[in-house]
Amino acid sequence: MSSIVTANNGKDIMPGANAPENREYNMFIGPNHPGIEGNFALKLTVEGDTILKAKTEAGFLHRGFEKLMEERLFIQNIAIVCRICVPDPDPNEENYARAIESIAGIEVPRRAQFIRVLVLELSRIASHLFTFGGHAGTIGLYTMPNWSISDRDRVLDLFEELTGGRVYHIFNMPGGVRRDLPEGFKDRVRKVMDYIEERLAEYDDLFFNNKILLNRAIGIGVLPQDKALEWGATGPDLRAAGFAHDVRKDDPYEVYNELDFEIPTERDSDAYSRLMVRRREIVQSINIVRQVLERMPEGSVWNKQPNPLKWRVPAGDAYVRTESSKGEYAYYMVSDGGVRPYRVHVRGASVTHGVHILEHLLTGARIEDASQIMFSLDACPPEVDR
Amino acid sequence: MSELIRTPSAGRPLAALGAARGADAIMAAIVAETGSAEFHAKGARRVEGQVKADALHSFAAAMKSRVGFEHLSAISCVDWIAQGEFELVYHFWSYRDNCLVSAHVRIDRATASMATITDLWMPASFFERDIHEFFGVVFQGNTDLERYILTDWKGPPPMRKDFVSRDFAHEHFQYKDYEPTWDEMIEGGYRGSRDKTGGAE
Amino acid sequence: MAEKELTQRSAWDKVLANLRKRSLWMLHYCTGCGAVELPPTMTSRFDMERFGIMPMVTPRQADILLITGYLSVKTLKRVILIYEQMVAPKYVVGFGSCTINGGMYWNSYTTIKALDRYLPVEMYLAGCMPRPEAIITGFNSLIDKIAKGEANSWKDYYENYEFYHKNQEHVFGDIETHHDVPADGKYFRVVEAKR
Amino acid sequence: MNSGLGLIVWIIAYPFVSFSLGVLLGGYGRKLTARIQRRVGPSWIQPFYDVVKLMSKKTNVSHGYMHDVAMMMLVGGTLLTMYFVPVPGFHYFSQFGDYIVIMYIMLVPPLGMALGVGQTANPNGSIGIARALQMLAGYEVTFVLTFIGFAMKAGTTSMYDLMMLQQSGGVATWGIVTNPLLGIAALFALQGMMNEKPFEVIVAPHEIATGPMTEMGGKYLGMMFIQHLINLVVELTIYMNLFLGGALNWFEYIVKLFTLFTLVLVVNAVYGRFRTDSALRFFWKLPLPMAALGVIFIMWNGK
Repeated sequence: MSSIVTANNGKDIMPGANAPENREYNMFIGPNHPGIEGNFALKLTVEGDTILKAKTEAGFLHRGFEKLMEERLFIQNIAIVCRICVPDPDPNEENYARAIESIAGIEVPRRAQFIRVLVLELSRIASHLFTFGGHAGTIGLYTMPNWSISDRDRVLDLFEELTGGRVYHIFNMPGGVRRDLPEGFKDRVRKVMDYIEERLAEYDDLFFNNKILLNRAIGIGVLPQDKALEWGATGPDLRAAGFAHDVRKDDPYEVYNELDFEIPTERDSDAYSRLMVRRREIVQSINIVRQVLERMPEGSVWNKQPNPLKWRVPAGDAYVRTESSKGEYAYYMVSDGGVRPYRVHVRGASVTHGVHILEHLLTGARIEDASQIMFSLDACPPEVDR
Repeated sequence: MSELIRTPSAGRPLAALGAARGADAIMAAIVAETGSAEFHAKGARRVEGQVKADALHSFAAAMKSRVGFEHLSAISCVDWIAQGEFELVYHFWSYRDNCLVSAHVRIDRATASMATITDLWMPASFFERDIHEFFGVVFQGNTDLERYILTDWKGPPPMRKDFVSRDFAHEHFQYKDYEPTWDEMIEGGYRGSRDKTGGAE
Repeated sequence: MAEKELTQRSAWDKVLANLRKRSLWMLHYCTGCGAVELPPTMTSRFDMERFGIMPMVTPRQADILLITGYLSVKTLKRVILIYEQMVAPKYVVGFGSCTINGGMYWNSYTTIKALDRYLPVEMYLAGCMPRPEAIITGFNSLIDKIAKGEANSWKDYYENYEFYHKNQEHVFGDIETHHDVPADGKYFRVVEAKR
Repeated sequence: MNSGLGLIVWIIAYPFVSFSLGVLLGGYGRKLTARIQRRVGPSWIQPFYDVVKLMSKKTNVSHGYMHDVAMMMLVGGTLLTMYFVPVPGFHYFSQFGDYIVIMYIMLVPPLGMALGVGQTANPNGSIGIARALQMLAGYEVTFVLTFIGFAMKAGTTSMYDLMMLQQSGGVATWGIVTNPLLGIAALFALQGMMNEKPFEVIVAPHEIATGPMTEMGGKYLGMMFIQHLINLVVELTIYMNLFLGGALNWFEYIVKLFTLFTLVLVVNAVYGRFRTDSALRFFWKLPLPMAALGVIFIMWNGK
């Protein structure tokens, strides 16, 4: 860029107009940003259309869950843990229940384990469908959210029948699950799975093969594999970089090691790869759900636990990990033998890619791509804020 | 059904990392590389042990480069107020062994100072900032410890055990005219005003 | 006062209210987890646009400020700024139990417990979280209120600004907003009307 | 009808007629988009409710003199354009100004918008305006080129004469049939002119919060809505008069108007938005060479 110069003696009419500090300006995206899964702000330093520096700002959704859990009984916390990640609540319940089971040595009936896997996978499908809608929204394709989010409602209807709640299920209890499957539920699940499988083909036509998406998402927000490992990416974002790590395979919990499924990976690690990993995961999840329905044994679904108001968990600690739809989701729980947890640390799946990786990927990107990069990482701000 | 534009590609084969080791082999490797002998297996895929506070940085560096634990899963902090200590727990995950090593570090609660490991793992900077914000532990060498979540916070670090959330809420927020009392009836009860040793400042 | 105002409505006001109720734009500012039930409400299955309700992105364009759930102190500050930027008549809808009495965060150190102490609330939707059907029913009752000319809570903010401002200062210590609220009240002839 | 009392009635009634048409078009657009998205959609005259609502708001926010004047430039410029575009039964002003005049006047609303939004000092608005002016370089060049080609062939720049020429021989003399290259290139340009997807990056609610409209509320936004609705009619009519043979009666006019708008909307519903640079690249790669080729073709044949 040449500086602004007059004919008069070659003097600047606007001295310093082209100094870096005057060419840059600050731009804020958020916190009222349409389409993110929660409030989250980006402070961008921009020159022209290019982002020079990005800083995330979180905390708009902070409720102090870790503190609240310390002030409540073990049984009460079951109702609040699911609120930590809104679009994909079940890994929280799973983690919380499994942490207690691991400390106290509680057995879980096999049927309950299968039902947990069923719920987790349905939740993953619902969460990914939600993400597709959001990602399509960032490129302005508003037909896709209308389709995928109302298809997600079919999964939510299943949840409502099984657990009584559409979004929050409060279903996993230490020692099993709260209710057995209702009459004829398996058939209805199969029907919904068939429906979603059919719809995926329509999504391909509308969205995944859409010329505009290919134009905008390929080559955007590239996170090379070595950087992904160094910066601590997990879950689909790591698999999109071609690194096949999945907690369900590598640190198996419940009955995942008995089930037959693949870990989809991609090579290019751009926004499109991350989207496609999620699209393929839906196919795998449908496959897992079908296997679970087929192999589910009969039996009880809950090993009865003592009086919940006086329920003590022996002293000890446990670190449990779950593969959520966003990545590695972990709880570190410490009990001192009382009626309340002594400490629960929630390691949200988005704490790495929602904060530092996002900041790195946004640097040098264009404003138009900022929200798409953010969405392709599928960061969930409530997990960061807790 | 239309074909997808891009076909799936094979990921990095896990075999390239080398054969997975069992818990015993890992503990042997830790002893050989770091000299910390106080590690024991705790269930499948879990190893835990104690590390001295001043040895943590070199321990972590050895874990990352030589023992092969390349993923820092989390850093947790526990406030043991009765003993006057903070316990920092570093969770390392190995993609090669599929095993988690938890290193427990005890530091003094009054000084609350610890060496940073952000130079080894970038994700540590989020966890350290978080612990600084919620426990008040200062990580020496971490340049980015400014407020992140509690930007306008004026009280003491909220996750310390002597901070009682309910008392703070009563002081700062306006409630409706009614309030639940069930929690005074159960065992342990409401730990707030009755046992107000530290309380909200 | 409300009754007197109702009887004084002219025919023009009534026609206007009946047209206005057909178009309500909601600020797409999602403060809490209730926001997750909004996409289903907006999209094909429940289709909010049937009633002329649309999400809008900036406060200047919006009529409804939907507080979808708990409000942390950090968010409350933004919400107050947003509310004052909105163009009257404007309606605050408290969504979910957390806005009514703190809900399950009743002892949390960062969330406020009663929204109507800080902003004039037109209507509450109870539940944790309200289902899309409940949201649509709630909006329909708001539409009825507007048609009847009863949705006047926004005037309350100008009339009782001292009360709201005092409570806001209690949380933040000191709060500075970009709008001179008493002057706006005079401009709208809300403050005189009370006298 | 183009003299005396009839003329005065037309001049007074025309803004209302095109506003009503705009409301119907806008409502139809939202309903059609909703149907594609498998929704019920809003009322057929939803834009009317929106405008009434916006105009009845108590607006106390003004960002200054230019902010207010900009609204007049917006609506005034669009109304002026409207008078010069012939519709069935009214082409009085066409004799005073041809398409070149229309082209000039059509630049007034974007200019007014740029000045007004500039005064709101909102970076989102400024970015939106910057994008709008960049996009202008994409579609405006293409559209003008197609017009030049068309006018060269017909030997006139008057929109009314061009329309009558096309009306002379039925469908076979329509611009899009005689000059398909120009017609199709102009169709792309029309999509950009109307800010419909894939050329909708100007308002992009996801990153710049509806760009130019960010700081507009109440009556300001109401004015923008009125301008938008009238502009819908004006832009579609211009394309219609140039390439679809215009219309001599209102039935034909409305059928063509809605058909053309349907085409625009269907494309709008199934595509996302291009980035500014991709949009320009697209315009300069496909429609612009297409238009240039069409012009060369006409020059070749004409002489």
